Amino acid sequence: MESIFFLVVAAVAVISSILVVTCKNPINSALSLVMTFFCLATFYVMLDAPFLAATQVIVYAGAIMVLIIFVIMLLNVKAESGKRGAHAKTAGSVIGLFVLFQTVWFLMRGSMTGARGTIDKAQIVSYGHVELIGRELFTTFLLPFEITSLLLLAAIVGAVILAKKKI
Amino acid sequence: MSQLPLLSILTFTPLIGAILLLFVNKNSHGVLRTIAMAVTVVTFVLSLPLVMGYNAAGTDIGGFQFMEKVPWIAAGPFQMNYHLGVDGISLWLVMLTTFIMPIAILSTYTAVEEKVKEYMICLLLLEVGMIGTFVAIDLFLFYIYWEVMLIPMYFMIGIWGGKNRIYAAVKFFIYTMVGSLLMLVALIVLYFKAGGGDFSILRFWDLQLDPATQIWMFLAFALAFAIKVPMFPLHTWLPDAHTEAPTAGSVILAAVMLKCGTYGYVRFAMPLFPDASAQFTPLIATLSVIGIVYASLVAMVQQDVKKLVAYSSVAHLGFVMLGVYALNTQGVTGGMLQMLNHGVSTGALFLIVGFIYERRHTRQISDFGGLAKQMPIFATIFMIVTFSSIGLPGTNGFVGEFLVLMGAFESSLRWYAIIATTGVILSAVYMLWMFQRVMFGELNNPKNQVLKDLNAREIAIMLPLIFLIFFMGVYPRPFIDSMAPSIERLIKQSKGKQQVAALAAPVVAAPEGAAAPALPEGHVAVPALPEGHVAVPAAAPALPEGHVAVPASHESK
Amino acid sequence: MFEYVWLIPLFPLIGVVINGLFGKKIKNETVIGGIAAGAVFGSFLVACGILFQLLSLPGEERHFEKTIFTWISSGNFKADIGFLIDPLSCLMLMVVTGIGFLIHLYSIGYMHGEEGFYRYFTYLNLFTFSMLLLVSGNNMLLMFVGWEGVGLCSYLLIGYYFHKKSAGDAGKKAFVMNRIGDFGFLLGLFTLYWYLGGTHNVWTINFRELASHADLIVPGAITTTVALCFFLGATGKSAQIPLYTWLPDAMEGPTPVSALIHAATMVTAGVYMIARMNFIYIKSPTALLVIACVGAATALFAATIGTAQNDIKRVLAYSTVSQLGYMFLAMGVGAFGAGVFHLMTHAFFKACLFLGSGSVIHAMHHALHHEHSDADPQDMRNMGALKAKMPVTFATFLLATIAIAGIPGFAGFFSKDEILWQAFSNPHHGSANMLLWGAGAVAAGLTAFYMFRLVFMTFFGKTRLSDKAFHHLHESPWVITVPLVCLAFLSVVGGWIGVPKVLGEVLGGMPNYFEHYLEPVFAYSTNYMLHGGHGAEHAHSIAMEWGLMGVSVLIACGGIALAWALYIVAPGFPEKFVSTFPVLHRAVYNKWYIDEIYDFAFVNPCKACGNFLWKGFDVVVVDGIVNGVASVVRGISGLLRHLQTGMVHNYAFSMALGVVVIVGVYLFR
Amino acid sequence: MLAIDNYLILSAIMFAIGTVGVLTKRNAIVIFMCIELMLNAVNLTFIAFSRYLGNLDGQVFVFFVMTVAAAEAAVGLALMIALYKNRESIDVEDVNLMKL
Repeated sequence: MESIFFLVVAAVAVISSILVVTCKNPINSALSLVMTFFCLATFYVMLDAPFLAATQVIVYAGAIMVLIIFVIMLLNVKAESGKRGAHAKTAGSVIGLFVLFQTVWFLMRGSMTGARGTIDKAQIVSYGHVELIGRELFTTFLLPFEITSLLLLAAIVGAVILAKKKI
Repeated sequence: MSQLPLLSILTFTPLIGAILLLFVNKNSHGVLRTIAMAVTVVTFVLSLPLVMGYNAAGTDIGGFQFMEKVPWIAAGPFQMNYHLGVDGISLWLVMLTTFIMPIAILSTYTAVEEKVKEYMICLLLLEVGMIGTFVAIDLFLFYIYWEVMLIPMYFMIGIWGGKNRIYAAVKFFIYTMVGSLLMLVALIVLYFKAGGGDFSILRFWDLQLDPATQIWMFLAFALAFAIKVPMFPLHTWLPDAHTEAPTAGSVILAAVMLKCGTYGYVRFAMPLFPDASAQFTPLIATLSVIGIVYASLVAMVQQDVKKLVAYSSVAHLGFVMLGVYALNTQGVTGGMLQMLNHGVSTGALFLIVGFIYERRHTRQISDFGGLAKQMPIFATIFMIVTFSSIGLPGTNGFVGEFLVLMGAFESSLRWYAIIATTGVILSAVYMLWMFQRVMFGELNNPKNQVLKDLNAREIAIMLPLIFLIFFMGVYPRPFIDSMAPSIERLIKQSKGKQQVAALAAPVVAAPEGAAAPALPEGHVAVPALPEGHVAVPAAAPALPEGHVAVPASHESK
Repeated sequence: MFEYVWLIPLFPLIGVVINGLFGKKIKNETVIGGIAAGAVFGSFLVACGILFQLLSLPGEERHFEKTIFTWISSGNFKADIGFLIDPLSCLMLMVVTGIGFLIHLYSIGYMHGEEGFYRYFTYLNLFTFSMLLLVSGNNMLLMFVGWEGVGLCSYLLIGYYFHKKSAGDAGKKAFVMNRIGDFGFLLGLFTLYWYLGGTHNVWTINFRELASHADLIVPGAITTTVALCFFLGATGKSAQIPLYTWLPDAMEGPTPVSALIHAATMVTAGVYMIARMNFIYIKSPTALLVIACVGAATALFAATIGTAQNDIKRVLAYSTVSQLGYMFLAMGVGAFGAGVFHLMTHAFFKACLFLGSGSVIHAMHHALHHEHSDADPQDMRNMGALKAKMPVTFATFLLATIAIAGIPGFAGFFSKDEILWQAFSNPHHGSANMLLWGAGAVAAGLTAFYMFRLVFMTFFGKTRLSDKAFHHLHESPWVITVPLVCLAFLSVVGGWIGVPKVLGEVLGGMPNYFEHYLEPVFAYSTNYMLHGGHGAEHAHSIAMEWGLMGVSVLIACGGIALAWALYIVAPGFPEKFVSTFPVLHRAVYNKWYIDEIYDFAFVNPCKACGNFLWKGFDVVVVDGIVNGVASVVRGISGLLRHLQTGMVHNYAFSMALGVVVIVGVYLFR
Repeated sequence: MLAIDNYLILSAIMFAIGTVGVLTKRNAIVIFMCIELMLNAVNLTFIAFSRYLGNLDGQVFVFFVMTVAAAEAAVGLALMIALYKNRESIDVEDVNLMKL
């Protein structure tokens, strides 16, 4: 049951990803991307990360994509008049395939290592995902977390400066 | 150590000023200039306690005073300390820097109208680099400041320069960079030879290096400094850099930055590698003398005033190098004085060229003539500075030049001194010829007939320099006396170690201790030295071989 | 009084400061001139006081040193700012301040109305200051300071009319020639210092200390080198062959300057220096011979040129060169006292002559100005018959001319005759003595000839001016004539303090005061010569001395007679002579083409060399190598540059490709 | 629970698709979206690993990636607006000031 569901959602995710790349109109690309994000949120739920799934929907689909669509509308970007040269397209695809091939090859060969933790489904259910993530963020990762705020601040300043009338 | 970290304050005051300037609107030129001026004046005032507090008779470690030492970088085996100090040699160079800076900044008030903010920041950063270079005891720190100095100057030439500025700036940068990279390599080698620890020059001075290593490392250091000085075949960046640089840039370049090269010889190349230095003495003396005569001859036929002054710099620094390499009290003292003199006189000359350039926007000698009639004050000042550059007695130029020649004559470099003395004639020829063509003659160019004489600001710029020209010429004692102990130490280091190595290879145990008590009677000991050369009338040609022999018999460790 | 010796140079220095800084504001010529002249007069008074005190002391105690402060001290080298008083320096102080004061006074009248009046007096005071430093400094370096200082002032004053190119050129030439001399001076100083210090551990440049160690200076190559190096300095300053060419050109300066600097004081600095260092020269016969030869040659050579010049000041300039040659001849034959004596008498009559010529030029200038004529007021061919219009000038000029010609009784006679006698009888040069005497005697004849030629062309005959201009000629004001009279008086009587022994005996045992006065200074040399000098003194009879005196007087009279014959009796003859020997005349008139030869041999090669080094070596070789390296790098990077297309997506491609390749290598290695 | 390989391969496919997009598209906004796609593919990997290792570090990392993406979106889009203002286009081929 779960695997069938996975396969369906995965198929939707892949198809919508392909659409992002193939659509001529950027609006269509954007909408496809939203679709992809939703699919990914679904996977996150399946992986017992409901908080991240929610964040995914809110931040990505809700904020970033809206911003992108807003810009597309604002700039009134037309559909691409033409693709890049044919060989560029081919070369890009070939490189993409190589990347895929290599990654898969890598996965085939590899085995999973890494610091194993104690978090399992039961714990997530008992404590709640939000609390677990929150505890991590505000204890172990407190400093990076605070630094992210600086990053965002810098981004805000940068965006404001860049978008000013006169550069 | 409990006292105020005066040197750090001195080094970073201009930096604070530069940061302050960042927050000033770039269009309010007046405020920018005032702040920059105030900062440099404050720096100068802060540097005065150095002179007052410097105790020439002090017996501090290595002769350095106002020492500051703070651990800075400790990366594995590498330990860099933030280690500052001044001795009699660097003291006056620091003073020269802090003295020249307000003058340079005052000279830009009307000369620079574009990008004033950036210009002032460049100037202040330059001051940080220059002061740092002179006060650093830690070689790593020295290297950093050495490079820091380079960048603002590069921008000053490249942005505010003349027509051909990019070429000049790149030439300046590449020339200097080539040298300093070699120095960096040698520095690292030196560090490993010393077997870890910190980069303090005090420690490196005591090293006993084997002759082969010394030669290579001396060459690397000497090349870096020779480019900066600049010595004869490596001088071609200087005329270009000077002609293209804005006035303040030229002034600082001539007055202070060139001194970094000679300072490098005195502080590093000679005491660190005495054997190699002795071995290369004939070469360096030859290059210096060629530089003097060559630059004088070339200066004679220049059509551009600024280029002429630039070539005269090459000649003057030839004197400095000759004096320093004479390696006796008079020679080194003369060399050091000549460094200061050159800073004052040539700085003043560049300012003067700047004045007429601002008025006429040309530097061709042929465009002028008869200015003395139109600009009497200017003529007087120009004349005083010209004669100071020629080295007329009573002005500063004479004392240095005289001591250099006397020192060289008394040392093994006698024949070089004789040739160098012709520089006395040649300098009169080119300077006076230029002066005559610019200031004398008919005032027949209509553009020159409306020139205005110097205004109050310009006179204010020149007055301190004129004062120094006479003061150092009539009463150079304060300078000489405060330098003397450091110079004796330098001579002892550069000569003593080599003698110890040659004469008493087994008794390496206490070279410092053995030599130190002899110092008070140094005056008695010194006369013994020329005698050795007196015995050989044709001393100069014979000498190189004599010195070659020294490293061969030397056993390290 | 000795304690106040520092006041002597100080007064003129104060004058420099006041006039230099505020002269432009003062504007009032009387005040400016008054300050300047007053300063020198103050120095003169102090010098007089010192002289009297000096004379009141017994001979061997006539010296005093006053050190103000240590100027340079480095290692074993030490130079003070200090003053030395001894008969020699005191004499020089008197000459410099005395004549200097008269010339300052004269200048007030002469320079009246000139633009830059204050500038002139600033320079003149500065000159006096430097000259006083030169003659009173107690060590070689201080002497060198004055030495260069007077060179500087000479440069400034020659170039006073700086808008004239010729004036600027002349000033530069003077300074550079002097610098060549200074080169010698410095080398001499170094060698001496190193020689005494290195071999005997006597590290000093103080004159008295050197003199007290004079025994350490032994005859030999190094002593000769020292002596010749210093002499090179003297040839530059005192305009001797080969460096004399600047002096005639120096006449571009105002006439009082020519009188003070280029006749009376500065140019004699070389003589003073050799006299001061006589204990070195006496040790080197070679150097003495060189000096004597150069002196005699200069005396003769310059005299020949003097005969053909038409510019009144140029004639006097060559005459100065020639007379300086005499002084060096004296030095070269070891007659230091005689040389200094001639220095003094020459200062009197030559200053008088120059000032007189200045008076003439002044008058001519005004006369020609009235007529708006462009004629040269200095050209003797425009003058003639001035004696009626300018009686005082004429009388003083004539007296000075008689003095320089060597007519017995006048100042020049005593000093010149002493030199000629010493040249003949000195024990140094053996058979060369005859030659030296001969050159001196011929030069004396020539001197008499050209000086009287000058007088006859200027003051006698018919005027060559237009009537209107001639009408406007008038005698100069008192500030000009008073110094003339003073100097003429000195030219007449100045010689009597140094009457030669043979003459003195005839005149009832009149002693040679001058020689006696200078005795302490040259005592060492005199003793050295007496005891183990170069061979015993030849015995010369008194009759010989009388005979030679008579010959030289006859030669002088012959010169005067020739001038009279050629320029008064048969005024057409010189032209005829010129047209008969055009080549000779042209050569003499053009100063034997020495300037052109120097240009060809030294100046132009130097310039060409400089040009070659700059454009050939600097630009082509050094920069060629540097730029060559740069072009190679640029060439290579130009090739590599094609990889950088500047298109963003190409970079993205490269990046992705790079990742694929790196990962591929990692995976499939 | 599904084998982790499923997620990983899915993520690899999406990543490759994103790469192709970045390399072949001309519209800067679309390229930008493709980059977002690649980031998300990586995020999926992170979460999958995190889950299977029983360690929350990966999820925290995803959190940071999202922050970076947000910041990037803000600045990137501002850049595009600036670019558009200057060039009237957001085609990357028109950004050729550095072209040879």
